[in-house]
Amino acid sequence: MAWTRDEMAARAARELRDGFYVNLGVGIPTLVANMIPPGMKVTLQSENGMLGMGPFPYEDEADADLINAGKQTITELPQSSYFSSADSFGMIRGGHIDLSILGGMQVAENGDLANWMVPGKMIKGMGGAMDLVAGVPRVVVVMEHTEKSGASKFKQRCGLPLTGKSVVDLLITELGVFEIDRKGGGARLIELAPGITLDEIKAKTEADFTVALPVSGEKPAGMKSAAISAA
Amino acid sequence: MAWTRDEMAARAARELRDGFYVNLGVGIPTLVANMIPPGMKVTLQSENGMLGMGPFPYEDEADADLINAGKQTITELPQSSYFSSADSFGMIRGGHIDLSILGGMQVAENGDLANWMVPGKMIKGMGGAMDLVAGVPRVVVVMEHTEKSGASKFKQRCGLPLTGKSVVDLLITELGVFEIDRKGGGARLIELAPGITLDEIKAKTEADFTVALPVSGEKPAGMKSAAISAA
Amino acid sequence: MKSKVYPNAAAALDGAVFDGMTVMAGGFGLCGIPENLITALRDSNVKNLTVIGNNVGADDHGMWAVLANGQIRKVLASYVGENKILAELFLNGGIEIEFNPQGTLAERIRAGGAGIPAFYTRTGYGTAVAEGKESRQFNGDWYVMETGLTADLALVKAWKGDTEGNLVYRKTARNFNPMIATAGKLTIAEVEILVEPGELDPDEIHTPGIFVKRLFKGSGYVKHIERLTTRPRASGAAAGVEI
Amino acid sequence: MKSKVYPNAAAALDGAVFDGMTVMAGGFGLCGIPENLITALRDSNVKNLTVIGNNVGADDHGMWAVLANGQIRKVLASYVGENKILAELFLNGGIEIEFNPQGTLAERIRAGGAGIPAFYTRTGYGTAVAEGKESRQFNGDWYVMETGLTADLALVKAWKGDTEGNLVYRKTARNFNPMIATAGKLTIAEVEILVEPGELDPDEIHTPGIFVKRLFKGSGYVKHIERLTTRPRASGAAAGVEI
Repeated sequence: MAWTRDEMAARAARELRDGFYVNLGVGIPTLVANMIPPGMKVTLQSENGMLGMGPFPYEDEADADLINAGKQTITELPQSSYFSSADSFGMIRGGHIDLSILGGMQVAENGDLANWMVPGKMIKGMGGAMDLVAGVPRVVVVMEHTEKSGASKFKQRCGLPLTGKSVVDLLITELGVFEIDRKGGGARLIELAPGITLDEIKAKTEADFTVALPVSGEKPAGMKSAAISAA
Repeated sequence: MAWTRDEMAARAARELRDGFYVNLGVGIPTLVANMIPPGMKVTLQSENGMLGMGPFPYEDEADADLINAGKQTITELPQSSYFSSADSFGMIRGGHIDLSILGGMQVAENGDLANWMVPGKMIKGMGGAMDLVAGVPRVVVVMEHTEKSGASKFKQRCGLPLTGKSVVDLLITELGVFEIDRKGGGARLIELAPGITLDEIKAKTEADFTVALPVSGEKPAGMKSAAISAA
Repeated sequence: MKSKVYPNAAAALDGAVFDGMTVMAGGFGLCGIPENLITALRDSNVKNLTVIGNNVGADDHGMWAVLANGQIRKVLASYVGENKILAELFLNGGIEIEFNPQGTLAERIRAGGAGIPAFYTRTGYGTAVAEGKESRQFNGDWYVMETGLTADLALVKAWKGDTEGNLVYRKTARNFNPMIATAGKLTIAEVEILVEPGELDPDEIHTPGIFVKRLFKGSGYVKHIERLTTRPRASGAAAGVEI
Repeated sequence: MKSKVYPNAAAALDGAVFDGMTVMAGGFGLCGIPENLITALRDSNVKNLTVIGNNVGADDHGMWAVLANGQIRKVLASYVGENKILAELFLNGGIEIEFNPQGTLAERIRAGGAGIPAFYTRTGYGTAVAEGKESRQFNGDWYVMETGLTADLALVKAWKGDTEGNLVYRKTARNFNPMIATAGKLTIAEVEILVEPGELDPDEIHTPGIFVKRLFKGSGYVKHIERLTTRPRASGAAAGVEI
């Protein structure tokens, strides 16, 4: 059975490490904030100029001067600090954020990411996404595996305009998890959602990938899948 | 009679304007701080990270955390602010300081300035001088007219390594004042110290310059001096 | 010295605007925007503006008013969602939009204010953002050259300011304001609380007064919240609801 | 999470130093230098250091101790006066010095910390500083390309810090410390006052804790004044004397 949105977020939360400074994108990645394991210290950055994002405010606490990058009202924590957008993106571009978890429209097997525009549709803008994928050393993308049409969103090559070139390290979909070697190129399937078969994920994936699933008894690695073209 | 150091500083102080933000170099320029006309508001910047430099402290007030760019203990004023060296030189490089008054070793008729090193001698470093002359829109140099040897320090071309190329707007020496067209090139003598003759200043100056002295009855302008080579 | 303090936004803007000018305005979404100055800019009716800021207001709020009044010719921004008029103007060719990655936009403005004509960033390499720009390798990685930005007029909003123009921002309302304050040929600040020199701790001033040529105490702040999200009093969890 | 707080400089430096490494240290002259860390760096006896900072101490003070102990191979600085040993080492070829204009040095360090591999500045154009570097025209003016700087180890001194690594500097002791805090692969801070999270106003934090991996409360601060200048009690004038 494919993972739910919460289960995808929970899988992404497994990428957190104690002491990490993390930036979460809107959508499913935002849910990761609720899934930080007890006892683990994770500090959330909001690229509009804050470190140490707290929970949403009680209704009578909401402060128009305190919002996150999704423009939601939030709260501060004892360790919080505020800074300018230039300093915030200096932090991001300079590689000081440990992990960024973002949504995606398309990911390619070489780590290319498209998540900011669809030609012909009104362009809203890339916001901070291009800086995050360019600057953060480890980028995890959480997205649906396919379009509503059934077309694979994990591609040999992105058809949509790129957000970043060779920037994705890990792709989590409702069907499984792929590791991407953004330097060398090449993806490998390292996990399947419960009940999802290798054949099913292959059928729904355009990207080439090898398989390295942890199975009882043996550890398959380097098994090259056939390229499956979708759409 | 040639101007004293205090008189040179007083002449430099006449370049101040109400509301100016000013950076003063060490030596004679520092004296300008004591010569701000009453009623005129001038804010002094210290490039190590302060705006609104106050007077020297009383002896029991000296604070090791509060020094100027000459490493002297100073005080703060009600309007003072502190910032990092990067922000300080952003302010300087970005053209936000109205006026910089600096010392010099050599000035050339095209506005070149040399004031940071003498080949063969121990180099102390340029500190902030190169940034100041490159970034501040109006640069006034106050220096002795000649070396001890009698050689002119106002040259056709600087012999010493440059601090900046075409950066000086006004040169004040103990003998007079020269305006320099740093874009078009070319200097003109606009003032003589009391009792100094045109012949004397010409004899002591290597640079070519025109003469535009305010004399009673007539206003000479464009009178080209002969180039006089010294040393 | 002539005081930097003006009675209100209209007085502060007087003589500072002209058709075809470039205007920067602080704010992220509707957080930390110079509300009074934007209204005065709309009332000035100057036309053919190039507006630089992270966003261009949202329906019925902020810079949207200037846009709806037909004063804007071109926009430099990182994100322009939540703005129907802009979408319409853009789709029928009535306005030009140059999208900048948010960090690149912030850094371009900082560079403009700090006398840096150009710099390199990895952001946008290999994307549409890099088209027509120099791409170059440093230490084996590819970067894009971006240029500094300045404006004829910079409008910022601070929490507190003193009569010398020293400014302090509050929480995430800081955002683009500090860089924008440095990048205007003329910078005007509006503040919620106007104090005398000496009332701000000099170690805690975010924008030194040198950058601010005019300022005034703003009034009637709306501070519209785009996405009010809260949690119930009973719950201790971070999860909440959007209202 | 493992605490960022260490008992002292030696403990904080443990495992962080190696021969041939590049070390940045904050301070302007002897103002705002990480005194405890510099002493511990000397005691570590690591060799062949490249040291980046505005100065390299002054006779008997600050980074001079590391220099006098023969640990430094190369220096990047803007000014190295008041340092006889450095002058001697330089003149007899025992040390390499790369002079950087002060603003260029500050900006190169900021760039290094902010992921900017190179930028352009007017500073130094047409001078010895520009030799071997790209010079280029923007809008009719000439600029020099300068590159970002990072270090294996960054040592900073703050006034207050909390256990999360958030730092606040005091007066002109801020200087190079904030940029240097961002440019180290490992950044260690020493503070005069160590407090708990929540004791620093989040609007007033100069260096967010993300940049600081280790910190400790320093002790025995000398804070040597290089040029004590004062004015007599009777006088109201700015003129004073150097003692």
